[in-house]
Amino acid sequence: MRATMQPFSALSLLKRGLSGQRGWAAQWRSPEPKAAYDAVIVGGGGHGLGAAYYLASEHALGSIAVLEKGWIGGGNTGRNTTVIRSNYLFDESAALYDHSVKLWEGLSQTLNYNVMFSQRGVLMLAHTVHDMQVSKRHVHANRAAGVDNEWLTPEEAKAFCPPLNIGDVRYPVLGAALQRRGGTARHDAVAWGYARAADALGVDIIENCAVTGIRRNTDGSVAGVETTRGPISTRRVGVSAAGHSSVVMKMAGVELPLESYPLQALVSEPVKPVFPCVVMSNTIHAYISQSDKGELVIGAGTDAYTTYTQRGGLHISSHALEAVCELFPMFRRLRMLRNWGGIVDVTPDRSPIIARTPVPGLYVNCGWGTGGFKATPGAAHVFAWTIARDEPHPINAPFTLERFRDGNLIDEAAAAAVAH
Amino acid sequence: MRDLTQARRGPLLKPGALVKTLPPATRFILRGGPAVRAAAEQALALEVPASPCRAALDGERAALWLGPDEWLLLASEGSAASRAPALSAALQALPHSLVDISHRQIALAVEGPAAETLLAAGCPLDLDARAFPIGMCTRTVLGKAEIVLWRTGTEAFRIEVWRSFAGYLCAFLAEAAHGIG
Amino acid sequence: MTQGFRTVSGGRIDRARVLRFSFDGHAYAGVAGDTLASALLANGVHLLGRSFKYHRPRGLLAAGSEEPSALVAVRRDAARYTPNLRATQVELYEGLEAHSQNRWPSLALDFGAVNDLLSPFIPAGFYYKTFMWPRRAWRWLYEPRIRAAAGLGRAPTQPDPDRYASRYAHCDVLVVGAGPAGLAAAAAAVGAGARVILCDEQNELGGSLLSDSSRAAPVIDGRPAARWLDDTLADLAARQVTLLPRTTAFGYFPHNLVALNERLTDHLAIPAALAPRERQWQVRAREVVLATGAIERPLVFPGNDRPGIMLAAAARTWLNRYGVLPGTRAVVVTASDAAYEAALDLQQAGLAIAMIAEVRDAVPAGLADLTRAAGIPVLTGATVLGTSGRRRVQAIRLARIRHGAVSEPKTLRCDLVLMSGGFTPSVHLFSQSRGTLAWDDAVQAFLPAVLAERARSAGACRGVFELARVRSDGAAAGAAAAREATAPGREGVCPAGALGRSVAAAAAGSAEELAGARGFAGALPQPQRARGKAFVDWQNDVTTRDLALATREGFRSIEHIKRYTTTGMATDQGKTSNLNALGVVSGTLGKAIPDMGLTTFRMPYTPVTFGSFAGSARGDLFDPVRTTPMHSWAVKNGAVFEDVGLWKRARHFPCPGEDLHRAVNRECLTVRNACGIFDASTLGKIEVVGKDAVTFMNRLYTNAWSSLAVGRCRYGVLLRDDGFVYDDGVVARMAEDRFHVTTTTGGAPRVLALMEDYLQTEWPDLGVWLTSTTEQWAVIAVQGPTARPVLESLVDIDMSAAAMPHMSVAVGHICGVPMRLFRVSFSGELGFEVNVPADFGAAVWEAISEAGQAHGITPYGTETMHVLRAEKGYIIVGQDTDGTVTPEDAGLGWAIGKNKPDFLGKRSLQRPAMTSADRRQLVGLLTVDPATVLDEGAQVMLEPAAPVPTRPIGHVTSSYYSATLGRSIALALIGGGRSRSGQTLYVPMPQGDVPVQVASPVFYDPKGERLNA
Amino acid sequence: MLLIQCPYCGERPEPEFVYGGQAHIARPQPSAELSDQEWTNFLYRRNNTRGAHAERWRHTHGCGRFFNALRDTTTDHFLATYKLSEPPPRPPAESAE
Repeated sequence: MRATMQPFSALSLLKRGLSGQRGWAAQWRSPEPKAAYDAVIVGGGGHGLGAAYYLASEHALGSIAVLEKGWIGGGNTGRNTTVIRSNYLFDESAALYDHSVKLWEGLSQTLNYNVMFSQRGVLMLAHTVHDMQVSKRHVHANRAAGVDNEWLTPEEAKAFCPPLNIGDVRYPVLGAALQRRGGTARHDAVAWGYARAADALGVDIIENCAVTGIRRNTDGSVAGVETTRGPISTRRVGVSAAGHSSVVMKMAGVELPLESYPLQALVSEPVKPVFPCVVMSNTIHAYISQSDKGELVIGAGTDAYTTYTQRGGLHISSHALEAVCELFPMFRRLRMLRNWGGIVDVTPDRSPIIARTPVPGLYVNCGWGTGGFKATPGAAHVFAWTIARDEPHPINAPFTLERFRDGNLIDEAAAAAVAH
Repeated sequence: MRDLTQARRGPLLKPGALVKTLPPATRFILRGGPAVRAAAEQALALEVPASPCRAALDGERAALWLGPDEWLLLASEGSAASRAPALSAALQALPHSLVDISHRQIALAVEGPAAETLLAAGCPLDLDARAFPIGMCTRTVLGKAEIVLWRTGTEAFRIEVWRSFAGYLCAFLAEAAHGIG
Repeated sequence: MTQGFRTVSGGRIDRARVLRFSFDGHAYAGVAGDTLASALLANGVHLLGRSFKYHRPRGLLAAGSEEPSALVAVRRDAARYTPNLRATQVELYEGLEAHSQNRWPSLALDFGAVNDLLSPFIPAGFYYKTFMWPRRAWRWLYEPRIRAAAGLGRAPTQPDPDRYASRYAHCDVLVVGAGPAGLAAAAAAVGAGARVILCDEQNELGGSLLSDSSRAAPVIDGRPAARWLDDTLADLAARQVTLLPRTTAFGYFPHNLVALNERLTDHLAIPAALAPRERQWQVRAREVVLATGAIERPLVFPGNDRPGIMLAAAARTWLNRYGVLPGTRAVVVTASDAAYEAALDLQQAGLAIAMIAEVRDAVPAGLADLTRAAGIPVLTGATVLGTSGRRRVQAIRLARIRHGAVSEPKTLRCDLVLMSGGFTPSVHLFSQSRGTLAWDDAVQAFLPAVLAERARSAGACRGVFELARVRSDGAAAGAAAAREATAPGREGVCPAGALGRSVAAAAAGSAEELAGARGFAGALPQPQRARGKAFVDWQNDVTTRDLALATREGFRSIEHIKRYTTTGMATDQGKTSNLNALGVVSGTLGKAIPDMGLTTFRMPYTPVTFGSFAGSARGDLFDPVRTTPMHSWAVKNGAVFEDVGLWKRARHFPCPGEDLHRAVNRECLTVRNACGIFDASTLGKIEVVGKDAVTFMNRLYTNAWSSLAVGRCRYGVLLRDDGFVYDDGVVARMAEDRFHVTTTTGGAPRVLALMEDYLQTEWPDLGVWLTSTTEQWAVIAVQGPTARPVLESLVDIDMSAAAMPHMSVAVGHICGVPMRLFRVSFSGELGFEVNVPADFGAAVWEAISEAGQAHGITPYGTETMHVLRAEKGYIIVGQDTDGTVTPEDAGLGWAIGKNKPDFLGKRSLQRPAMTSADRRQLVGLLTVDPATVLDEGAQVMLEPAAPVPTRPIGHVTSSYYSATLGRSIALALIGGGRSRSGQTLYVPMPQGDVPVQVASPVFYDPKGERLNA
Repeated sequence: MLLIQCPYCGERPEPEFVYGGQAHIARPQPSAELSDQEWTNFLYRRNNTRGAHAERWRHTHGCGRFFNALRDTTTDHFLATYKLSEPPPRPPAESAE
């Protein structure tokens, strides 16, 4: 099956090194769109490419195309802080994200592409009595769900992350929840790795191809898509368009409970290794890790208003840096190298939608808010299942559109954020 | 029974350069429509501004426009300056709200040639006299606190701030004073 | 050490003021006006750093903020260690201590340079292709090694003691860049009566004028340029223009907000003790003039990265501005006219110019005359085949090349190579403003095309290069900006409409001007089998081969190529490399540069200190610390505080030797048996006033309010429209048209905001107004069987049970101070809450404490408050509820006004999932072992020793040891909990499964006899 | 940090405001008569418009008033702001060149 894919290994690098690295072929083709496919994925981010890969590798669906309006991995896949963890509160969420972590753990080997998944540990800080109650609830719930998570005293947290300032701060660190299996990965590699592996299985990855309409049969079911590169017939369309999901789904008349907000991140200039893990503080909004290249990678919050500009306010980045400098006062002299924004699609309960829609043949994977990257393999995997079988995988069965009507919310945000 | 009527204690503050705390005052928030404004004006014998973001000052009393149906009425404490009973009586028949918030907030004065610059460390408004003239007042933000800012002179501002934020505000301005050179 | 390469005169330095400094422990001397870079060059030091990946020796490519290679660390003391600074931007001061980076053991001998030999095997993106087997080795072997090899400088290890200031500023016209265009713009704008701010990243204002030679000094307004500059700056200062040197405009945000970073003390030997190190400006300008100039492009040829190979303009700057000879014998490689000026300047200063290698096929006529007169040989149609020299360039191999065929190769000895590939307009800020760029064929560059903000570009940053035209372009931009900013009727910064305008075309330049600046993008032509690395991105070590590999591997988008090769992603953000990378890729793919697109320019223009964003927000200024009127008393009496939102609340009042639990046990027992005093001031309070107040309350809260009599209180529950519990609190009816509403501490602002939302947007017809009185009232809770005698002696109202039953309110005085007295209880005991105007809080508290001594009073904190309320089964919103709990779930069904037509959340409660019988309901849990205290957040299982994973049926929300009951108690949300009374369930704890029994959530005085005493 | 034209106070910086979500969603009253889907639409369905978006803002740290705005979500430029009592202005034609 992989006959068309050049293997990546130290040996192949060495061999080709002797001939000036000239022997490498394109990692994926650049095909013209065909007139028809068995399934079309809209959105060439990690989620969309992954879904195409799993459709081809596990469901043998025949011909598959991924349509990307720009360049693959150019949306939130390439714009996030790459944190991976599964220590979510509700069983439904923990199952979904842990499914993902398990796939992450073998992803480099599965794809034969080093996605640099680094299980450095994710430390989530508690600064108040209320934080401790919430954190401990997470620890207990995760343990029952089989997700690793442990409670650390402030001193243990400091030992795990030596730069952490636990005492001399506005909100002292009272403890922390640690998920050791959590960590970071190399975001671009995820998109490229899935693209290369999917391409080798015959998936057409079509860049610079924006979907402009969704064609329907008289019975309402999906007949195909209109694109900037011509119409394509298909009976199955999976939409994985992140911040643009509302816009794409509206083409089929499906209104989603989504709002798109700008989310910013930034990196410092590269420095030698100084930060051993991922630290998150939901209370003071600090999210920080260090990349393989040496940059401190810092997540900022979302702006208050919806926008598609991929740009947030200065005060949002400033607030993130205030928090980082408060917890790590030695980093005040480091400098911001780059700041960027993505568009995140947020649902009312801050949990995703991975589901069939009222339009037969139309499926959607959206609403990931700030948490989509970590879920990439797991979400792609169950989304592929849903598209192939026209029914949800047990893991994504709770993540329906209908839950908002029925009140079956999976409200991670409410469960964590209500202070008293 | 003990008499504590003279035992008023404001928050302990350490105002920095250019900042001083002002004495306690009597304060009311008046809410209501144009008729309420007119009636209040008459009862108080004090202009109650109809123009947005404007304050009227008359000796020891002032009325500050805070919103289209909201005014902050100030009077120095202890005197009968607030004329609260007269005001209540005058408004009796009109739909309105009059709430005593004398202790909710405290007042600071920021004065001197560098006053604008000092405030600009944390207030995002244009404080140039052309944009923020004498007599202008508004709720706004200073650092991470909400304030009411009122320009009382060419180089003088009055800040009204909720009492629990006053300590922060003084510390913020003291720190900012290091940076105005 | 002598400054052997210092000229005897000229430049903007003060040779009389010698400054000593060190670099990697070696002592050197420079002079006032030097940068670290110029001072090192004056001492003949060209090796300043090692490259990121291959550890190749690197010197100075540029003289300004675009320098990619010469990154150093500057150490003032242990806590003031700053890595990754550009030597070209580090101003020299007496005693400066600088260190090179990314080398071991030393800059001259760096073992990392072995990577250079391994380079055939570690091309761009090599790490994606290997380090995958064995799987576990990534985390423990490969990754740590990669990380150790990566990174530039070291991070500081100690907290930064320096201050960072911030300032908001407003102006009519902000001019970014104080070169000839910016100066002209500022002068024109202030002349038209505008408020003007002029900033420039350099320590002196003047831009390119600072590097002009005396040989061919331009004359401006009849004066030498230097005189004109001084006069102009004096004039601008006199006209109240805010002049900001050392100030980088690094970010352009929506609605004409430009962020500036001003560096205040890094150039001083001994900064004032309290002076801020940097200041961040947020400038809101009605109009912005971008006069950000242009950056010279290097040429891409094999071996173009050796120390001693630099941009021609940089060499001019070293000589003319700093009085430094950057070498002794130079070869100039150029595709633009500017390098000829540099050659002539250097020759006049005594350098030998071995040759000018002109990439173009012919030398422009005027320049040909000059070079002939100067006796400088010129090779046209030239390319560079390679260079040699280990730590400094020693020779260069030049040739003519036609269709891959090499002719006339010659090797020239030299210790300096100047190169110029033309100038790239600095459109970073324009692009950040979301303005659209367009490729300009005449200038061979991307230039501003369509505006997205009220900005205009002037001078070199929009392709205008010739000095006289630059100045008139600047003046025109400044005048136009001032005119628009101060136009009659212009309101504010962002009047609606009129965006997306195209940029007015600049007056066409002369053919010579354009031809001279156009230059070359991409790699110089090479024979088939070229050897040596031709660098495109100096800092990230990206070569033409890496770019070729990326295209070979199918990366076509320039964004992909950038990410795969990391070109342009170093700390210089590609200032010298981006257009060359585009040129190279364009050549490889056979696609014109404008069709390739451009990668996004992102904030910041140059790296900006984290501290300057954080400003003063640290410690107690990170977030306001809110304290109550009784805070000082609590501090004096040994309270331990907890953070609740912004508030500091007393958690407990330990006696000597007591820990939290002992103190709480004592406090609890005292309240139950005598009396306790508690500071409840942080609870939110809202005065709801108006003729429709009761209607408003009915629509908002679940409860029925019409029946609440004046003088009585009721526990109110507030839902959001989604049906989940949002807040709760006691509501008192003070008058027919006036309610005193209390909220939770954290809920105060959001409840008021929610009320305003519904009032203003849904029910604007209601005659109701809301006023926050949270801070008007100090609230002193006095709880316990002796509460009444404690207070009775102090108040002027009848507190008897008949006059003041449970849940009543009265207005009176305490010690003469006006008071609202509530008879309410959150402890289950007889209780009162004394509300007095805040400034009286402390005195009244002390009076009550004093009066209470005879009745066994004790102060207690939030922890005891929590235990007491849990014993009574009273919930805490946010602890026993979590945003997923309905009133029924929380056992508050009784608080729902069943006959009300509507209230917030009512409709949501009818949704299928909200009425299901197995919803989690609040119950009590009693551990079988009374000494075991469950973890809050612990999960509840139906069976012991449940396998993992098992779905829990609930979780513990509150759990305490109750001294009153002599055992532990817990509240929990359990699926179908109220039908499980008496059932045994299991709670996994670290020590094992703890069996518990489901009980009523009211553990103490279930009939409420004590409450009603 | 946007600049927002408060209909009462004039142009003010974003930190004085609180965003209020999509405008012109009236709470149906009495809510009891609605179907589950209708109620859900009120609670959760949002246009998430790409382009001219009608939205609510409150000048919380100013005059305290809610008002409506029309903002282009592809540029963040405000096309108009208007009081709650005023009808929404028509969004301008597609391009404003």
